[in-house]
Amino acid sequence: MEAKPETEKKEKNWEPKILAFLCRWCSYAGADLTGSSRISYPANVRILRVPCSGRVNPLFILKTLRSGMDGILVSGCHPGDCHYTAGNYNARRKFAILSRLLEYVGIDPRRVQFSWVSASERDKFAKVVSAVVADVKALGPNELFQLPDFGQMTKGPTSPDP
Amino acid sequence: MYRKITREKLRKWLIGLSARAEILVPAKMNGLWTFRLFHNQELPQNFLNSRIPPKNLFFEPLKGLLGWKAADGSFQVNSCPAPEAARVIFGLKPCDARALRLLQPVFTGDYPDVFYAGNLSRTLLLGQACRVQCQGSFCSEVGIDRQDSVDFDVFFREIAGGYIVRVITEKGNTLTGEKEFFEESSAGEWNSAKEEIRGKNEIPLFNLEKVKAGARERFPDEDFWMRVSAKCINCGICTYLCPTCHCFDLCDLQRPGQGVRFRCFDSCAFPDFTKMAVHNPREEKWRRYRQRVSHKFNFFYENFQTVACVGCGRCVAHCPVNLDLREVLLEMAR
Amino acid sequence: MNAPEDGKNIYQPHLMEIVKIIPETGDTKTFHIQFQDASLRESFSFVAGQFAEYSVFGEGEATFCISSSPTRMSHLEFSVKRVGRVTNALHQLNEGDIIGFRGPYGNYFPLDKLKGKNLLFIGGGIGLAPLRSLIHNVVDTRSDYREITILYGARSPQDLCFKYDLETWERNPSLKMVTTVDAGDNKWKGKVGLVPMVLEELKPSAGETMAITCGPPIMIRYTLKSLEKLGFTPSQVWTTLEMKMKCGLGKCGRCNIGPLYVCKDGPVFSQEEIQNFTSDEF
Amino acid sequence: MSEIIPEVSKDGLLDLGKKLFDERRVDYFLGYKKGTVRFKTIPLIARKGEDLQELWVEDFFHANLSLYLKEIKGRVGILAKGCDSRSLVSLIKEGQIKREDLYIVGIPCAGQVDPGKAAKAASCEPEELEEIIRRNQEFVIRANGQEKTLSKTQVLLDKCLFCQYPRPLIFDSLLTGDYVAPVSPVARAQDDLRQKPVSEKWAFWSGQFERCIRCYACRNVCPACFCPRCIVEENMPQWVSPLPAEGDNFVFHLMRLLHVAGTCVSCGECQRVCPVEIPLMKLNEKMTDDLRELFDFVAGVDLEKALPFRTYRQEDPQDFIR
Repeated sequence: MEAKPETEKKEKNWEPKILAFLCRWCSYAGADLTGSSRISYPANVRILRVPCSGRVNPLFILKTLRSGMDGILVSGCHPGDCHYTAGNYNARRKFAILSRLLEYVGIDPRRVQFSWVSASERDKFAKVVSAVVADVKALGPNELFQLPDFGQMTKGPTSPDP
Repeated sequence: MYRKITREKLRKWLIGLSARAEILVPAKMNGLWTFRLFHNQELPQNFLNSRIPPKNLFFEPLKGLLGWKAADGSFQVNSCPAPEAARVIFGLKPCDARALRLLQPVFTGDYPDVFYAGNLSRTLLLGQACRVQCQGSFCSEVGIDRQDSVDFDVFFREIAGGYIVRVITEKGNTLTGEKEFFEESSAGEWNSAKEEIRGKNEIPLFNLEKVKAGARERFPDEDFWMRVSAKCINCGICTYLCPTCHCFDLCDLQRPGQGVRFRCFDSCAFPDFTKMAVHNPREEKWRRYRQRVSHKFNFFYENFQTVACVGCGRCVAHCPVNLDLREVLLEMAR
Repeated sequence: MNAPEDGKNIYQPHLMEIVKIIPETGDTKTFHIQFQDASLRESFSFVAGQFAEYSVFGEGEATFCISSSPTRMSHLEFSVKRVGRVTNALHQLNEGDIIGFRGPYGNYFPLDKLKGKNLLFIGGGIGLAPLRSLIHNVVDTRSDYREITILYGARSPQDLCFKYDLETWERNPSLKMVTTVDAGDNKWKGKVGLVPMVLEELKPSAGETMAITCGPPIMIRYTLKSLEKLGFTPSQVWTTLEMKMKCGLGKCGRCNIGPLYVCKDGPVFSQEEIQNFTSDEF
Repeated sequence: MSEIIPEVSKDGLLDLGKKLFDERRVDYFLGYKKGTVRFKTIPLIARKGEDLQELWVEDFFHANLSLYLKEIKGRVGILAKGCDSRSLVSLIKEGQIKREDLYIVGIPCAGQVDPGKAAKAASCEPEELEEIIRRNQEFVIRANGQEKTLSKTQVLLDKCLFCQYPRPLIFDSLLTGDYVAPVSPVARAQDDLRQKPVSEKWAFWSGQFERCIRCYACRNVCPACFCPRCIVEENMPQWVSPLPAEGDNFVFHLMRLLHVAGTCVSCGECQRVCPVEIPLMKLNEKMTDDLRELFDFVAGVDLEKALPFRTYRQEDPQDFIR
């Protein structure tokens, strides 16, 4: 999971791609405010608006990793502030298990991060994004599931032999 | 033509060949027997057969067929190259080699598949005789001689200190003609080196002719198929471990600007295998199980005049619920 | 026919450009496509009834018949109802987009057996597509055949496909064209009734007639019964079958009906052959 | 149930089963019959009293029969080991089956044999094992014409070594016998992998996932995997492609695991049936431990307690959230 030094050398100007799942009531509005307040934060995040952090199925996160995104941020309302009363409480349980499992199978927890950002926390949003980007940058690109090399696209019991 | 070679010389011969070709030999990996790259090691003596059939080295479980690239308004499709690099596989068992031959007309008949054909033509098949009957196997019942075979280039039978060798093809003859490794032998010596198989079925389990007839007769018998398939859990173990199962799926993988079309295994045990927009002709479990058995013992025989089962016993030994194909065949033969 | 070339990757599609898209019904479109490679435009040939594998790169391949006629080779046509992953992706495409094409595959309508006979086409819904290829073909070689009757039905007037063809055929004095819908609307002036019922009203004579039918399974089932009532023998009735396919080449192993592979031994079968199938799984 | 037969003998089991059919208390009876392969038994799906003639409860009844409750609807009589009964509890909690549709016959289990482990301990190939005979507190292994005596810990499945529920948690009848754990329960050995750095964990699991052939036996054999249509087969959108590529295998296994969180009772069937021997139970155990630690939840032991993802507490841990 750690970046291979060769790759970093190969692509000096590499910038991580981060997908952010933002709850529309808090974190998305927070991101909006960050922007309209002209607070700058790294441009590495692609924002996906979700109705609630409770909508983020762990499958979304797995699939995003599989598609080659370098990092993921899931952000929702602070506990107690959920527009749907308890969406974030439910989400928190799922994320707790998911993040421990990902760590156990060898996905660095810094790649998949979670935060609570309210609609007014413009500074916190910028800070969280900067921190996630810095973490993922330090980890290097997600090379887990790239397309196999063209021409050697065969998987038999012999192919990868140490 | 018959030759002989000592155990140590065989290893040296393979080491010599490895300069010209990729050599695969039986080796244990994560506790499973499989065919791995040869690292000049001693050849194993207790190898029965690989868990995953060597079919996977010819008809790969994941094979890129073609790829595409879109750039600057142009769109290009490129075929994956047919495999060419020379390869030697040592230690194949007669059942698995027969399976490779069975698949030949499917893949290289009309509309020849360059990938399968290429894998066959680039590979030198070195077989090894069995000494033990594998768990769940019924190879002799489907007409396979565990001590002799012509489905290889060269067939090895273990004798004290080494091997006696039956040379079958011209390619095999050229390669085993090197005097420093092989010495000449005779048919007499070959015949006298025949061994008894340990743990073999003393009485054949069934008569293949009766099974074939039974497969046709039993086909409409829905109750029979429902009964025998009741405990099946619809997993793909029997098909994915089968050396003759060859159903596949085509699947695209897309990344920004480029993509690859892969071939991967598919299984008639899966409900979605034949699912179409409005209906699924094999929705029920018994129909799918019937398809698997009938394909092997009825349809394949009708199309290619041979049954598509080599009796390796993998599906019997590894079925999660012990759905024993031998019992089904036995009942069909009745 | 285009025989496979030696050493070629049989799974590699030719690239074709979508030159025109015609919306047929709410969920069906017809695509006109043309080979990118000019030499293929010249050399490609097929026979009515054959099918091909069409790719949307990144989404996958799907099987459709070629619905245009071999007598009109300026481009190829195929029609798609939106139901699954690939058909949805096809419906998203625009004119000028590139798709993949492998084919032609499978057998075809037995033109030699149809020559000199009366022809009765019975189609339902999108099932007209394969028949259309043959209808255009026999219209273009009209003198080879005797009377030609086309019976076509759909659920409602909105579900009628190929309305432009239906109009041309209606105007063609050498064809007898009957269009029916299961349920009309206030604008519909044509026939109302299920295809098998209308067929029985039409009373086509069975002698010297070949019936060719394609449509939804339920329509086929009752149509076959009606044909039998009208005195058609199984060898006079032809149909084209649909099964799930992936390779189209008799290898991937899912389109079999007993020992027959619909992709290689079909998709066109006579009623006589279907009766002899060892399996009812279609 | 109007009448409860508290204890049945092995011979009485057949009569009990027949009686259940005769009195139309059950439509099916799930038991075991003698296997045709060494160290295996066949699940027996009886549809009438006569089918029960083949009933066989001797040894090697690994299979967790509750898996068939996904498919068999109606009133079912079922044999259950102590551990299997947790699956039944789980499925009742999930609303998949109704307690009143089941007639559960608890069976005593002295631990199930792991042939792979036994072979390793006897330093031979699993294929070479000829016999595994239970003898008092030990096992006698015959392989290649030689006999070896091994201890229970060397032969039994790991899950049996820390068996906590030798006696079924719910049942209608119990087969006579001892409902005690095969060995005095030991704490499960700590999984070394958990202490390793994250890169080593990836090295380990990528090697495991790479091997997966995507036969889906782990999913199909799992009593807790009961979705009528699995997300793996969904292709609009396609969450997991059918390619046995490392990335898709990774998504498949983690997704499968998360789907059974709270229902998985660590019966170990997924790992037992895996044809390429992926140690799937490592994952399940990790998740089970996390659920216990974070949410104080143990699957399949309590009919009342809410499932972990259907409830929450305000004070649930959130130290991982920024």
